Amino acid sequence: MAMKMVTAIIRPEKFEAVKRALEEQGIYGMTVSEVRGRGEQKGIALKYRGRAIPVDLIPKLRLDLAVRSGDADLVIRTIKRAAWTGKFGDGRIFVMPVESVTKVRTDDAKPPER
Amino acid sequence: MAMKMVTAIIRPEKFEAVKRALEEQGIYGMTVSEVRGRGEQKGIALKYRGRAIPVDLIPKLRLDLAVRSGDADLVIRTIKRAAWTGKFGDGRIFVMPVESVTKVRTDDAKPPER
Amino acid sequence: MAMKMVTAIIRPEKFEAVKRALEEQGIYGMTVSEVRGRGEQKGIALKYRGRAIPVDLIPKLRLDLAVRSGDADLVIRTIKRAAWTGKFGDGRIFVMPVESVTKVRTDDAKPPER
Amino acid sequence: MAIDTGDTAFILICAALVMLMTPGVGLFYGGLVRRKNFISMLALAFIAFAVVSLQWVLFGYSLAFAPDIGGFIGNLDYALLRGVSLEGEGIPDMLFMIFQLVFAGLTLAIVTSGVAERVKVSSFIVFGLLWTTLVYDPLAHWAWGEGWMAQLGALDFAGGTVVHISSGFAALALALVIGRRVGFGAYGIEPHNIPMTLLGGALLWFGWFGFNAGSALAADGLAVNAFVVTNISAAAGTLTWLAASWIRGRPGSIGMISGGIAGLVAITPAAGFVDPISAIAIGAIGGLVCYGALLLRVRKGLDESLDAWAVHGMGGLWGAVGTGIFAVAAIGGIDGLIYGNASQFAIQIVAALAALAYAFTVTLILAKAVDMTLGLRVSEEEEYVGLDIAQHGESAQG
Amino acid sequence: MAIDTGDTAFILICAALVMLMTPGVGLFYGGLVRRKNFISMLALAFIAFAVVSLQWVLFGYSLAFAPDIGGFIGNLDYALLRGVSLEGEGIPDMLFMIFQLVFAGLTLAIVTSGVAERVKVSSFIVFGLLWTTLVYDPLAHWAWGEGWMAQLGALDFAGGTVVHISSGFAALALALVIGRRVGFGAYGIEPHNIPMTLLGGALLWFGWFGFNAGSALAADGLAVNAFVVTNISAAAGTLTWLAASWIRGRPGSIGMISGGIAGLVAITPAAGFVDPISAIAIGAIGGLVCYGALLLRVRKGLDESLDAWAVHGMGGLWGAVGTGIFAVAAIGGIDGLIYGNASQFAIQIVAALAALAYAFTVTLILAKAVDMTLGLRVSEEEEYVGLDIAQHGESAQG
Amino acid sequence: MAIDTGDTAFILICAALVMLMTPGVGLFYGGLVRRKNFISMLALAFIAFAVVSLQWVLFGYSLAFAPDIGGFIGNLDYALLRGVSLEGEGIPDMLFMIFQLVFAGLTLAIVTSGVAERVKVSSFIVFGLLWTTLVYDPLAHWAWGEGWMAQLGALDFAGGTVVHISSGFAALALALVIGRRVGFGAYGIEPHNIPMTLLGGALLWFGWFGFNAGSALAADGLAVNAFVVTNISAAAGTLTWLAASWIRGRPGSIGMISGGIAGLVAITPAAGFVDPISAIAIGAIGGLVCYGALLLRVRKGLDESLDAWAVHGMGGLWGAVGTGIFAVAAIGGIDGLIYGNASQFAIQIVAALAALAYAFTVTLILAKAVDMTLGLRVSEEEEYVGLDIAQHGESAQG
Ligand SMILES: Nc1ncnc2c1ncn2[C@@H]1O[C@H](COP(=O)(O)OP(=O)(O)O)[C@@H](O)[C@H]1O
Ligand SMILES: Nc1ncnc2c1ncn2[C@@H]1O[C@H](COP(=O)(O)OP(=O)(O)O)[C@@H](O)[C@H]1O
Ligand SMILES: Nc1ncnc2c1ncn2[C@@H]1O[C@H](COP(=O)(O)OP(=O)(O)O)[C@@H](O)[C@H]1O
Repeated sequence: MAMKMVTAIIRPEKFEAVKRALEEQGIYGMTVSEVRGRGEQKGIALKYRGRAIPVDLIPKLRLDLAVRSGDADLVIRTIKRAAWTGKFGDGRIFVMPVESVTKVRTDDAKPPER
Repeated sequence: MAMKMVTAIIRPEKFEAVKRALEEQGIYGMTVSEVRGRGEQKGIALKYRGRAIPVDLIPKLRLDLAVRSGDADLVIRTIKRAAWTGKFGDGRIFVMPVESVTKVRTDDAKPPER
Repeated sequence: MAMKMVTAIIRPEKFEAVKRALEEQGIYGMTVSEVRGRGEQKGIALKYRGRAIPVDLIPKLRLDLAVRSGDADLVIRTIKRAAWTGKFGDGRIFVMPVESVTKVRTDDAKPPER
Repeated sequence: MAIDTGDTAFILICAALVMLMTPGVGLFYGGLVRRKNFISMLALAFIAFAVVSLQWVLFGYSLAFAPDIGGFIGNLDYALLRGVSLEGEGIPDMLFMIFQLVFAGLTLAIVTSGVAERVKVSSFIVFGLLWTTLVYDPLAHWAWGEGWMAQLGALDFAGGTVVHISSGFAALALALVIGRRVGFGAYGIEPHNIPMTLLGGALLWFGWFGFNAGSALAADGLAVNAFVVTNISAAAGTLTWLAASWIRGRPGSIGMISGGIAGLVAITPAAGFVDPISAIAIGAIGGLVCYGALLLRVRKGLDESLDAWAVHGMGGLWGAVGTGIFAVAAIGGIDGLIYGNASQFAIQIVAALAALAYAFTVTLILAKAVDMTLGLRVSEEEEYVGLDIAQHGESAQG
Repeated sequence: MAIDTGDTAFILICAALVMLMTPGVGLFYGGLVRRKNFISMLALAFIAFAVVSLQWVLFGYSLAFAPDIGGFIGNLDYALLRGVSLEGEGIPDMLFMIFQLVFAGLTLAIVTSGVAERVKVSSFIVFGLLWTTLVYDPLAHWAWGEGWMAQLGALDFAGGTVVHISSGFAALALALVIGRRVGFGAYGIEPHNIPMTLLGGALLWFGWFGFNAGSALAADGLAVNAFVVTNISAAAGTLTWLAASWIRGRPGSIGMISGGIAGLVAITPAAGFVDPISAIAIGAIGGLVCYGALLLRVRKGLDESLDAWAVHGMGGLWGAVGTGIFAVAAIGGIDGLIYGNASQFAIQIVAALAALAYAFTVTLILAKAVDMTLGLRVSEEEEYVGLDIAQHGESAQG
Repeated sequence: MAIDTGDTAFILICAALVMLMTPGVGLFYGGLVRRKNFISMLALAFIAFAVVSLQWVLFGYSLAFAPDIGGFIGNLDYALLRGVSLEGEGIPDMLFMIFQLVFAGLTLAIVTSGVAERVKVSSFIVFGLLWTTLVYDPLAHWAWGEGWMAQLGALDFAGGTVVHISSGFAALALALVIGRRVGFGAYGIEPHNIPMTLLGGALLWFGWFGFNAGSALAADGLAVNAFVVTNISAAAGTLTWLAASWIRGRPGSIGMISGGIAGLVAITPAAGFVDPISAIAIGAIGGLVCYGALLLRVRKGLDESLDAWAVHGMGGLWGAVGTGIFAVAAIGGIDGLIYGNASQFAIQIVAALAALAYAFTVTLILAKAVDMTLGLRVSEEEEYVGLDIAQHGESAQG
C-alpha cells in the first residue's frame, strides 16, 4: 500500500481543531513535535523605534502523518481548512514520499523472531 | 552511495535498548527528538466514569537514521526487535528516500572555500 | 515547481551564522527543532579513568528548509560554510524529495471553501 | 513601649516572605500562558514590584498612611519617608512601611492577569504607577490608614479588600479595555508549563503565611491564629475546587492550586477575626465561589486571562462577607452575623462593594486613558510573535 | 510563663519553612519520574498536604497529642482543636499544633515515592487518610505525646522515627503491594528533569532548618545547635555519597543531592542531642548507609521508585541508632554509647525497630485493604499514558 | 547580656535565607548557560556550599574570627568549633558561626561564574578549598574579625568587600587563567532558560534580606534600615539597568534582574550606614556601573562568562565607595563624604582596592597552580559534549 508522509507546520493554538477535523475524516495516526519557524516573508518585521526588526522564530507545531497516497489530498485539504485563520503564520503542508511503514508491535502479540 | 532515511517512533523507555542493538549492527549515526504521538487506533481510550475518553498524545522518541539503502532492512528489523514490548504504543518505522547526505566538516580540517 | 527538503543538523551555537548566511542568499523559510544526535564515529569517546566512555547524544539544532530544487545546492553550500568549525560535531545535511508544498493561508485572505 | 525584638524579627521575615510572593505570581501566571509569553509574565511581576517599591518610598506610603485628608487619602507628611522612624511601638515604624510596601508591589503584580500576553511594557509601567497611586494607595488609606472604612469599622485583616478585591476587579476592568487575545474563543490557548504554575502556587502559599500572620504586626496569639486559619482555609479551598472539578471531569492540578489560592484569598480579611472551624467553611466556600466565578467568566467569553477576577476579586469579596459572618469576639474582639452582630455584616458588604466599585471604575478610566494616549496593547504582529521576543527581545526556550 | 515573642516568631516562621518542604518533595520526586508523571507527583504532594491539614485539625492532632490512652494513642479531647489555646508557655499551644501539622503533611508526601507513576489519586486520598490516622498519629503519640516511647526515654528530636522511618518503610510496603511499574527492569526509566530535583532538594535543605531547629520549640541555644548540626550533616552526606558514587563512576548530581537529604534525615533525631563534630560522622555515615541501601534495593529489583525507603527509611534508622551512639549530655542532657550510656543505645534500637515494624506492617495491611476494595493502581493503559493525562487530564509539556 | 530570643530567632532564619541563595546562584547561572551545562552549574553551587560548610567548621571559622595574628589572619583557637559557645551576647556565638558559614559558602558559589561550562569538578573542589582558606578567610578576618581593615575603620556592613569584590575579581582571575570557552566570540552562546535565571534571581533577592538585615546581628532598627535600603537599592538598580538597556534596544529581563542584583550588591556594604534616599542613588548608580562594566567586558572579549566580575566585583567596588560617600551618622554612627567626612571615603577606597588586589592576585596564583598540577579545564571533547554528561554523567533534558 503506497503511503505518503504529510508534514504540516501549524500554529499551536489550532492543534485541537486540526486534530478534530482529521478525526472526522478517519485519520488518527500522527506524530507531533514542538518546533519554531518562519515563513518566506522573512518572518514578521516588528517596528521598533522606526527600524523594522525581523522576528525569526515563532513557536509552531509540526504534525507528521503517514497516510495512504490516496488520502493525501483529503488530509491536506482538511488541515488547510482547520488551521486557517487568514493571519500571518498559518503554516505550510509538505508531502514527501514514503517507501515503507512498519509497525513495531506484531499483531499476534508475540515478539518478532530473532 | 544510495541512502535511506529510517525514521522510527519508539517508546522513550526503549531507547537505550534500541541504541545498543543498533550499535551491535555497526549503526551509530542518528538524530533523536522528543515527540508525542498516537497510533491508528485513535490512541488509547481511557475509561472514565463509563465514558471512554480518547487519549491523544503520548511522549515518544523519534529516531532519524540516514543509512545505506542496503542496510535499511537490517536497521528496521533491529529496531523492531529491540523496541518491541507487545503492548500498545510500541511504535512505527518509516523509510523515506534520501537524495544526498553532506558532512559539514570537511575531512582535511580546512574551512570550505567560499 | 519542484521542491526539495533540505534537513541540516547543526551545532546550536552556529544557528545565527547559518541563518544570516541563508538570508544573504534570499532563503528565509525554515522550521527549526531541538534535537540531540551523534555522528558515525559513535559519538565522542570521553576518556574516563582509562576507559573510553562513548557519549551519545549532544544537543543539536535541526533545520528543515523546503527549497526550490535548483536552490538545493546553494543552500547546502551556504549551510556548510556557515556551520563549519572544523571540530567534531559540525553536522550533516540531508536532502529529500518533496512532492508538494501547500500554504495554509490563501493569498486572498478568505477562508478556504469547505 | 519600646521595640520588641521578637515582633521585629517576625515582621522582618514576614516582609521577606511577602516579597517572594511577587515572583511567585510571576511563575504562577507564567506557567499558565503560552510559552512565547513566559518571560513577559515574570518580567511584569518584577517590574511591578520595582516600580511600586520606588513609588511607595517617594510618596505612596505617605498617601496611604500619613495623616488623613477628608477620609480619602493621606497627606504628604511621610513623603520620602520623612519622619518614618527606626523606633516605634513593638516594631519600628519603618518596618511597618516596608511590610506595607511588599503588599503594594504584590497587588500590582496580580493585576497583570488582565492584560496577559498582549500588554505593552512601557504602557504597563505608566498604568502601574497611576494605578498604585490612584487606586491602591487610597484603598489602603481607607482600610488601614485613617480613612472612612477604618472609621466605619470595616474589617480587613490582611488585605482581602485592599489587595484582592482591588486587584481582581482591576484586572477585570483592564481586560475589558484591552480586549480579548487574538483567537480567544476560536483557538485553544493552553497553559504551557503547569509545573511552574504549581511551583508559583507553592511560593504563594508559603509567602501567604507572612502576609496573613504578619498582619498581626506582632508575634503573638493573633498571629498564630492567622497562620492557622490561613492554612486551614487553603487546604479546604484546595479540596473543594478539586472535588467540584472532579465531578465535572478529572481533578486537574490547576484547579487544585487555584482552589488553594481561593482559600488563601478568602481567609485574608478574616484571618485575625475567625476561628479554625470557621476557616474550614470560609475556605471551602471560597473554593466553590471562585470556581463558579471562573466558569461564569468562561461562559461569558470574558478574557480576564489568568482569573485574577475569579480568584482574587470574587474570593476577596466572599472573604469580606465571610468575615462579617464568622467573626468572633474571642479572636479579634468583634462578632459577626452568626454571633448576632448583623451590623458588622452590613458594614462588610458596604465596604467591599465600595472598594469594588471604586477599583473597577477608576481602573477603567485609567486604562482607557493610557490606551488612548500611549496604547495599552501591542500590535497584532507582536501578539502573534509573543511578548518575550516582541517586548523583551528574549526567548524562554533555547 | 507567658508567651515569648522571640520563640513565637521563630516557630511561626519554622512552620512556614516546613510547609514549603511539601512542594519541595513534589519537585524532588517530579524531576525523577518520567515527564508524563511530573504533574502527578506535584499534585500528590499538594493533595497529601491538604488532606492531612484537615485531618489534623479535625482529629489527628488530638490522636497524637491529647491525653494518653494506654501508651498507644491520644484521646479526642482536642478534636476540632477544642481547648487548644492561643496562650501557652513560651509559644502558644495552637502554634505547637500547626508546627506539628506541617510535619504530618510532609510525611504523607514522602510516602508517595512508593507508588510513583502508577497510583490512582482517589485511592491515594483514602489510603492517605487511613495512613495518617492509623500510622502517623500513633507514632507521633508514642514519641512526642505521652506514648510508650516517650515513657521509655527514646530520643527523637525532630522526627527521625516519626517522620522518616515511618514514611520510608511505608513507601516500601506500598511498593510491595502495588507492584513494579510496567517495564521496570526491562526498560530504562530515567529522571526527566534533574534540575527540578535539585531545586526541590534546595527547598528541602532550606526547610529542614525549620524542621530541625524549630523542634527546639524556642529560639535558644538548642535551636542553634540543631541548625548547625543539620547543616554539617547535610554537607557531610552530600560529600560522602558524591565520593562513593564517584568511585563507581561519575559524580552525579542526583547522588549529590540524595546524599544531602540522607545527611539531613540522619541528623533529624539527633539534632538536639549531638555536637557539631559528631554531626560530621552522622552525616558522612548517613550518606554511605543510604547509598548502600539504594544499591541493595536496585539489586533486589525492588521498585520503591524514588528511594524514600533507602534515604528516609534507612537514613532514619541510622539516625535513631546514631543518636544513641553520639548523644552528649552537654547538648541535650543525655549521653549516648560513646559517652558510656549503653542503655540509651539499646532504647534507641528498640524504639526504631518497633516503629519500623509498626509502620511497615500497618501500611501493608492498609495498602492491601485499599487495593482489594478500591484498587490502588491505575490500569495498564493509564500507566502507559501517564498519570498527568490519565488522572489529571493535564500535560506538563506544551 | 544574655541571649535574646528575638535576635536569635531573626538570625537563625536569616541564616536559612542566606543558605537558599546558594542554590539561587546555581539556578541564576544555570539558566544563563547552554542546556548541556545546566546541571553542572547547579552542582557546582551545591558542592561549593558543602565543601565550605566542612572547611568552615574544621578551621575556616577559626582563621576568620579567632584571635588575630598580625592583622592578617585568625589563629586556630576555634578550630573544630572548640570554644564556640551556645551562649552569647544577644545571639549565641555558635549562631554567629553558622551565619558566617552561609556567607562563605555562597561566596565560592558566585566564583563559579568565571569557569562556567569548562571546569573540571575535581579541580574545582581543590581550588575551592584553597580559595576559601587563602582568600575568603583572610578577607573576612580583615573586615569582620580583628584584622587590619577593621582596625583601620573600613566599613563593610554585610560583605560588599568580603563577599562581592572578592568573588567578582576572583572570577575574573579564574577566567583569565582558564581561558575562553571554545567558540566564544565566534559562536553565539545563548542563555538556554531565562525563566530559571529569573527564579534564581528571585531567590537571591529574597535571601538578600537575610544577608543584609541579618548582618545587624539583631532584630532592631538597624536591621530594619538594612532591610529597607536593600529593597530600595534593588528596585533602583532594576530600573536603571532596564532603562539603560532599553535605550540601546529592548528591555530584556536578564538586564532587569542583573540590575536588581547589581543594586543588591551595591547596597551590601552600605546597608547599615545609609538612609533610604541615599539607597536610591546607590542602587541606581549601581545598575549603571555594572551595566557599563558588562559592556566593557564584552567589548574586551573577556569570557568571564556569567558576569560575576561586572555585577559582584564592580558592584561591590561601587558599594564600598558609595558607603564612603553616603554614610550618615544617624544610621550607623559614621558620616561619609557628603556629610563632610572625607577620611572615611579615603579609607573605603583603600580597603576596597586592597581587597581587590589581594583577591585578584592570590586567585590568579591559586588558579595557575591548580591548572599546572591538576588541570583546571576539561578537554575540548568534554566541553563540546557539555559538563552535565562529561563530568556528571547526567542530562538535564530527557
Ligand atoms: N520554506 C520553508 N521551509 C520549511 N518550513 C517553512 C518554510 N516556509 C514556512 N515554513 C514553516 O511554516 C511556518 C509558517 O509559515 P508561514 O505561514 O509562511 O508564516 P508566515 O505567514 O509568517 O510567513 C513557518 O513558521 C515555518 O515553520
Ligand atoms: N500514521 C501515522 N503517522 C505518523 N505517525 C504515526 C502514525 N501511526 C503511528 N504513529 C506514531 O507511532 C507511535 C506509536 O504508534 P502505535 O504503536 O500504533 O501506537 P498504538 O499501539 O498506541 O496504536 C504513535 O504514538 C505515533 O507517534
Ligand atoms: N547517519 C546519520 N543519521 C542521522 N543523523 C546523523 C547521522 N550522522 C550524523 N547525524 C547527525 O549529525 C550530527 C553531527 O554529526 P557529525 O558531525 O558526524 O558528528 P561528529 O563529528 O561528532 O561525528 C549528529 O549529532 C547527528 O544529529
